[in-house]
Amino acid sequence: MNGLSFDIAHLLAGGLVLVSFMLLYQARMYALLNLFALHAVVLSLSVAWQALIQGAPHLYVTAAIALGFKGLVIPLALHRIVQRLHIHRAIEPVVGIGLTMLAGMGLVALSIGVVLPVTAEAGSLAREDLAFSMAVILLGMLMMVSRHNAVSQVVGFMSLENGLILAATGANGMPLVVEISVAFSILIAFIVIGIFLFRIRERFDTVDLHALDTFRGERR
Amino acid sequence: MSLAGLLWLVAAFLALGALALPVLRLAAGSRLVYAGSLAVSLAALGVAAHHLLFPPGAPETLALPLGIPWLGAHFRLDVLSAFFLVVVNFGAAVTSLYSLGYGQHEPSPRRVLPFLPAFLGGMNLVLLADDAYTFLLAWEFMSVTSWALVMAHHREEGNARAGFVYLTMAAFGTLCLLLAFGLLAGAEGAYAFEQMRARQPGPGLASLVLLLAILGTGSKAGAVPLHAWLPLAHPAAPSQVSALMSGIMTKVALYGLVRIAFDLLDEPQWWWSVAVLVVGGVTSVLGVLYALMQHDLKRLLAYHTVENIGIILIGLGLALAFRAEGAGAAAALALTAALFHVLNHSLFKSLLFFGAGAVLTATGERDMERLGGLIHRMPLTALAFLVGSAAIAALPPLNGFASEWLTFQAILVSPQLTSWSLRFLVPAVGALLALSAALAAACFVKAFGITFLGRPRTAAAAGAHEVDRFSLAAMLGLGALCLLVGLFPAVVIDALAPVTQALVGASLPAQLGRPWLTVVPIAEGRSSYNALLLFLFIAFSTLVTVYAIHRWASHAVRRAAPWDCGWPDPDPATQYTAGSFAQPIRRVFGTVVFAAQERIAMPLPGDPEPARLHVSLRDFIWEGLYEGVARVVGIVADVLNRTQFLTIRRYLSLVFAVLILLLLVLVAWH
Amino acid sequence: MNDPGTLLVWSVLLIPTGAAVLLALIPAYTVTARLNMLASLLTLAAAVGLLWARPPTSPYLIVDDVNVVFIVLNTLVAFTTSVFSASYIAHELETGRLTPVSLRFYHAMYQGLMGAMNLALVANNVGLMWVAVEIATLTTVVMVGIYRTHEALEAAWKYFILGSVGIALALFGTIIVYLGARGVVGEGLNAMAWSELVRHAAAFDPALLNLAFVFLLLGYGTKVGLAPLHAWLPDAHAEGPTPISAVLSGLLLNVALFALLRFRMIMAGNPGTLAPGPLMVTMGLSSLLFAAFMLYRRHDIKRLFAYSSIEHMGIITFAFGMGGPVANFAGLLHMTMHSLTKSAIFFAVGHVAQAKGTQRLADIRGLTHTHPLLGWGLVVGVFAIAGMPPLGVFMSEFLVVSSTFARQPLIAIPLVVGLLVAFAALLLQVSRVAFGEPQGSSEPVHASYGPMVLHLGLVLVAGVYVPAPIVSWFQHVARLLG
Amino acid sequence: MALITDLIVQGAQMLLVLLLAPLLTGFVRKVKARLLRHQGAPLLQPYRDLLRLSRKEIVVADTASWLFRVAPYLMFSAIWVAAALVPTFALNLVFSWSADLIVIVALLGAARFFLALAGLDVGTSFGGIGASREMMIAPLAEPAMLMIVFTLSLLAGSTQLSSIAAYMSGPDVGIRISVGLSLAGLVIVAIAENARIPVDNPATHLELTMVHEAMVLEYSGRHLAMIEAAASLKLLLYVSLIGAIFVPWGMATADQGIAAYLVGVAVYLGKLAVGGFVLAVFETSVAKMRVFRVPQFLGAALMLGLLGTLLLFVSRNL
Repeated sequence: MNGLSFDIAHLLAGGLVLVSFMLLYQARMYALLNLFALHAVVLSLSVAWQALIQGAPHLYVTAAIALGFKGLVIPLALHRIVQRLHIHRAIEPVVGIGLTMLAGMGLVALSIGVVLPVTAEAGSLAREDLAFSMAVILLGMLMMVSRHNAVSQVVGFMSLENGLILAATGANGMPLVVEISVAFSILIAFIVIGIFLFRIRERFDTVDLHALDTFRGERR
Repeated sequence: MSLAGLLWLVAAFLALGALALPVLRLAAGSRLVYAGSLAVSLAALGVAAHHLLFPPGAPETLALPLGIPWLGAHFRLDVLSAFFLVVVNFGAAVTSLYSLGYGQHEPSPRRVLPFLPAFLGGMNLVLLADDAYTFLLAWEFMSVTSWALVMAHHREEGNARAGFVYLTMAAFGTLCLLLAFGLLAGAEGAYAFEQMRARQPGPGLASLVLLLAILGTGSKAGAVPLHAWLPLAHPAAPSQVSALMSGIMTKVALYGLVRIAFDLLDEPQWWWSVAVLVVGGVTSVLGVLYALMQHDLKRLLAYHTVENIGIILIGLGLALAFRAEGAGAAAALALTAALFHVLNHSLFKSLLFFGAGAVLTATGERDMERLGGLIHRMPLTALAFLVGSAAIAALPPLNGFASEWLTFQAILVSPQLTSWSLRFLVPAVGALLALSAALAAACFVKAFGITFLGRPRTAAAAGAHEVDRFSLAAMLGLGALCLLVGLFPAVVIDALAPVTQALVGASLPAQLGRPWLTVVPIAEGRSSYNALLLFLFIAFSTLVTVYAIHRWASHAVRRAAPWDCGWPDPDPATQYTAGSFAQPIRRVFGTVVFAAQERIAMPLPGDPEPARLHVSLRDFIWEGLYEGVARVVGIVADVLNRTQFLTIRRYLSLVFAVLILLLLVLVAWH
Repeated sequence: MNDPGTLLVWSVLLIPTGAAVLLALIPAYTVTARLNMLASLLTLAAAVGLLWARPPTSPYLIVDDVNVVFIVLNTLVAFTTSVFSASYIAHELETGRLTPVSLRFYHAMYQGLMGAMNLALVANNVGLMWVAVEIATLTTVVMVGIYRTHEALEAAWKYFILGSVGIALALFGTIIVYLGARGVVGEGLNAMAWSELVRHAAAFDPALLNLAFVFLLLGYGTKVGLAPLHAWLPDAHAEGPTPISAVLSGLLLNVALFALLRFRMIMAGNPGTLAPGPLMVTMGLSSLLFAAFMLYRRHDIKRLFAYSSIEHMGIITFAFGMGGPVANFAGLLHMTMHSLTKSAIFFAVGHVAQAKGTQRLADIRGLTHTHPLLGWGLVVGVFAIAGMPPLGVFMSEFLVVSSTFARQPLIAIPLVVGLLVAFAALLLQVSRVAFGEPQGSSEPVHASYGPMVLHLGLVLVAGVYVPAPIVSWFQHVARLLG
Repeated sequence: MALITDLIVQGAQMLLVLLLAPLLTGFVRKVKARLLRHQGAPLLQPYRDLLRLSRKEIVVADTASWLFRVAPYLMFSAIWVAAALVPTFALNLVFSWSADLIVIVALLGAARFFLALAGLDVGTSFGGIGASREMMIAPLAEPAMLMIVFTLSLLAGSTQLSSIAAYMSGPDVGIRISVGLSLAGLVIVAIAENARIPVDNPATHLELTMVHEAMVLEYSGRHLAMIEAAASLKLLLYVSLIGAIFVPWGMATADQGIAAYLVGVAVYLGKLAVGGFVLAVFETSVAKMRVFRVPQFLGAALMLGLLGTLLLFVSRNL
């Protein structure tokens, strides 16, 4: 694999991490959704690049899914939810943004530290990709646990899943990648639908998980 | 051969339990089942007795393709298990006989009959097991079936709690034994007792094993402070079951201790005996003190079981000490005393529980404060109960005294011991033993006197009637046996010789050959006891007295109201009650042991209220140990229970935290 | 398709799938209930056939000593549960908690779930296994919510969110495993075929394997319900229909744990890896102790036994974490015994809840008096699950505790404490429920006792005698687990 | 032939103790009376009492059971046998090896057991108070007694009274502190067991101070006679026990001739006289203590016994 293609792949993966950070940083709902669209686009670019350099045409499908489904459909759907459910614009984080960013830094460091001992023969690109995708995943989870608001939690989950796709495509010749990406798209669809017109709205007038959690398992 | 036969009999017990429900549809169903268990236990008794009296050279062994797959179920019949089999199956037989009559009064036979034979089978199986899995399986099976029997009258107040405490303690004991066996078996899992005998753990581990064994078997036998379940569970069960649990099952538990401490463990440490002796002494005295404070007849008897377990433990502890110091003969003496007492206690404790059951059926009362004067209405029951009381109070020439005398002899040879702490400990234990014996006498004066003597305190007591002939046969038979065993202890001692030979490599000199069947444990000049001669002597002098009196003294008898220092009061409430009888002892010992307090609520002058005496006793073991543990568990449960009520986000944070933690571990590991 | 093994394995997969489609189409619920039973029976027959005729290993499917017992177990419990479910839903329809429409859905989902679980068991490709587990999760999510009550939907939602995260983590672990294997086995299918992975495990990059195992442990551990990843489990059990609770506890947890075991074997094959033992032991102990104490404050009978499932998953994980022939054997035995016993308990509980019209423990008293068979069945089941002899769990707990104490006395202490605490809690609850002055209605409930009796009978037999072939398979697997 | 003589000697001892017991009681009373400057009843008064009682008709409470009427015979014969087993004027009596010191203590315990039951039988409060207090004193006395037995058996290597006596009269005993301690303990136990001042007052009929007397309050006529006789037998027993153990000289052995026996009897009478005198003096010089002071009194005996044992260990190993 020549240097240039490696650098580009590296660049794209790094870009994904960067966007994840921006997601973490973002405090306004609509901007968050737009950023997520950007996240998806960057992912699809990186996947497409992988398809190119690996010469694995089926990955283009994954790229297309990422672009179309997560770059367009989902953000739009979420836009409508936000409008429909009159979610107030600001997103209240659990801890301060700054602290969250700091934690994010720590997570990136952790993911690199974990991957470092992996011997190079696993393929340096794979190794870097692993580090980046793990960073994206951890950041996604961080977002899920550091936001009170259901929509932003969903966004967090989706960015997490983008990290998965990144890792999967980064692994040369991994079978079932397309199937997996499809399966995940379905999963996300379920979640979004669940939030949107399925039970949630029908029963609670807000998707803030506080309402969803009024029932905390067993009644005392 | 006889081993296979015994296993078949165990199978017969289990089958009997399984068939009980359909059989109960018949009119005489319960009689049939009890008759069946009587027959089976008699057969087992015969086989075991034959093996004990005419021991073959080597113990019989047998392996079945059951249990742990790569190990199989091992069974073994040696003299030790044979002796305990005799005890168990004799008790089973007598209980079945008693139940032929008593069982007719059972309100819910469907909750008793399926489990009783299974219980008996389980106890037999424990004694035959020769690998850890089979042993514990049978052990716990015994616990479960007896728990079911305790729960037979589940709608009565407090029985569910009794069952809960009982089975929890049983599980605790089983886990302790499980750990002990785990140590004995080692990592590669040599669970067969044969392998355990071969591979001995180091001294440190062996001591751990012994402590665990004491905990495990002690919790089943009712050694203080693990006794708390016993006075709850034994009274809760139907009386014939109480007799089995108190008289028999506790002995099976002690069998476990003997098996581990004398058979599986090879090199005993001298301080093991210290542990056993201390436990035994404390158990015996505390048990009888608790018993003295009771006024529920069956609970009193249950606490006396605790006391007798203590006495047996003292014997076992002495045997351990002598064995550790290589004094074979003395060890044999102590072990003989302990095992002899095992037999005796099974006899008179069954008898006493039968008596309590008879009283219960005749009056519907277990509370001594509401009984009295039963000797007039139930003379035979009273006679049997009197014999049992005299036996358990260790009065010569009955059997209880014979074994306690042997125990005292074992204590008196303790100067042979070289370890100083033991030399100082053993006399103290002896004093405790004497104390508990004397207190037992006091306690049974109370038990018999308040229940059977005096004037009836309630209409129920006044209207009592003698019980059926099966029950009487069982009780009187046991009473006769108490006397016979007391008169001819030499027979039992000689029967125990092979057992001690097998366990401590020595045995008492043969007794049967001596003139007048005198018992001479060590040497003529040292000590000897001849119950038969003593009995004849007393009988002779009594006859002489009676003759003389009736020859020369006046025969005039006048029946009159009691004298009572001139103020006879017809109200039976003026009699001494169980509580007032125990008052002096309560004052002497109770103030320390139970923080006993008496408060008199004296009404104001002119107030027609009667004055009231309030007595408060505290059970420090229960409050400290059991309630303490319960409190801790409750607190932890409350704290953890909060996790049931978190939000999804918090749950996710938990997952996230664990993930980060593991990744950090990974980084740290590199 | 020419050899019988392949035929059988495909039928194990296709019968449920076909049945699912069929059941979705047929409206009449009596018919569908019977059809459900029939399909499950056929699947069971096919699975039993696999005991004798195994298919050749393909990159996608495999039947070996590891999974053959669990396939049979899975289909067996599936069948008995379908029998139980038939009588259960009849009552539910009477009370109107379920509508015929939702019932169609229910049966279809039931078969779909079974198909997915069988696929997860026979999958040789770890990716395929992952997909199967995901499908199984999604189907159960839907079924947990089927009552459409407030609580049910919330339980389903909780399950769904936590499950999805678990799925994601598991997938990441799988990908890493592939990354590790790719260099050795070569790119493509083989690099995800478990049989290949195990063969070449020694050559993998240990660092990657460690990383993978961390994610897999969390991902599948969430499905297994190890504390503190367990949060979804009690509510999902309590709010869904009881047959689903039985299947969840009896099968799905096992399947997830089974997936974890597959990777455990790969780890065991590689000397350089960080021993997964300590991780699993810690997780196991935490689950055991946590669940043991949680048992005390329960008010809902189904949630009670859900927590006991967590406890037992903890014990099993602990056993595999300890490793060694004895402990591993015990773990496998415990998996089998637990799924049989726990499903039997849920059968009993389902009928009890219907008979008494409530799931509140406080409102159920004196069961052995009002409903003797149900009551005693429940008692026996609880004793079985609490490790009382002569029932099967006793043997596995005996082996685990004794072997652990001989090797690591200090680790055995918390184990024993947990067991004792859990035992006391279960005994306390069951002796309140089954004994004492009866409460609640006492009119007989038309129940199908067959499944419960069958399961408990099997457990009873296993406590005394385990068939030789099962023993040899388990011992082989125990060796593979290292 | 030897057996015949042995039996004769044994029988002689039985008769002897039976005949001497009331005399000892009478002697003690006489001495006490004299110490109090009274004239006092004649020495033979106890015999007269017994005869008079046995001639009277007996009044049995209508609530009494058969136990009430059997108990006196049982306790009397038990105590009589016990007394006959203690060496008085001769050692190695034919029946002495059928029971050692522990058995003798147990026999007395048996007698007490039945008497206490009889006290409860009629169902009056006085019987109850007596029985319960008697049963409080016994548990305190018996451990002390056992400790003493322990010390002696450590010394003599036997619990057989004959052997102990032989050892104590032998050369190798010497002066030991333990012996003194156990003597003191035994005396305390004897006082308690015989219901003497300061533990109990045999002469009183003030209900709250009495233990033994309250227990037998319902008895009359020949039953009472037997109980009285048994009481004096018990006193005799303890005195001769102390004599046999701590002043073991002058006792005949089987092989010696009739003369030795006569000497033995004479010496024995002397011992009894001394014992009775000491007891009388002691009783007149102390006051009766409250019932709940008795535990401390007997606890002292227990302590003495334990101390004797431990000191014995030490002195042996020095």
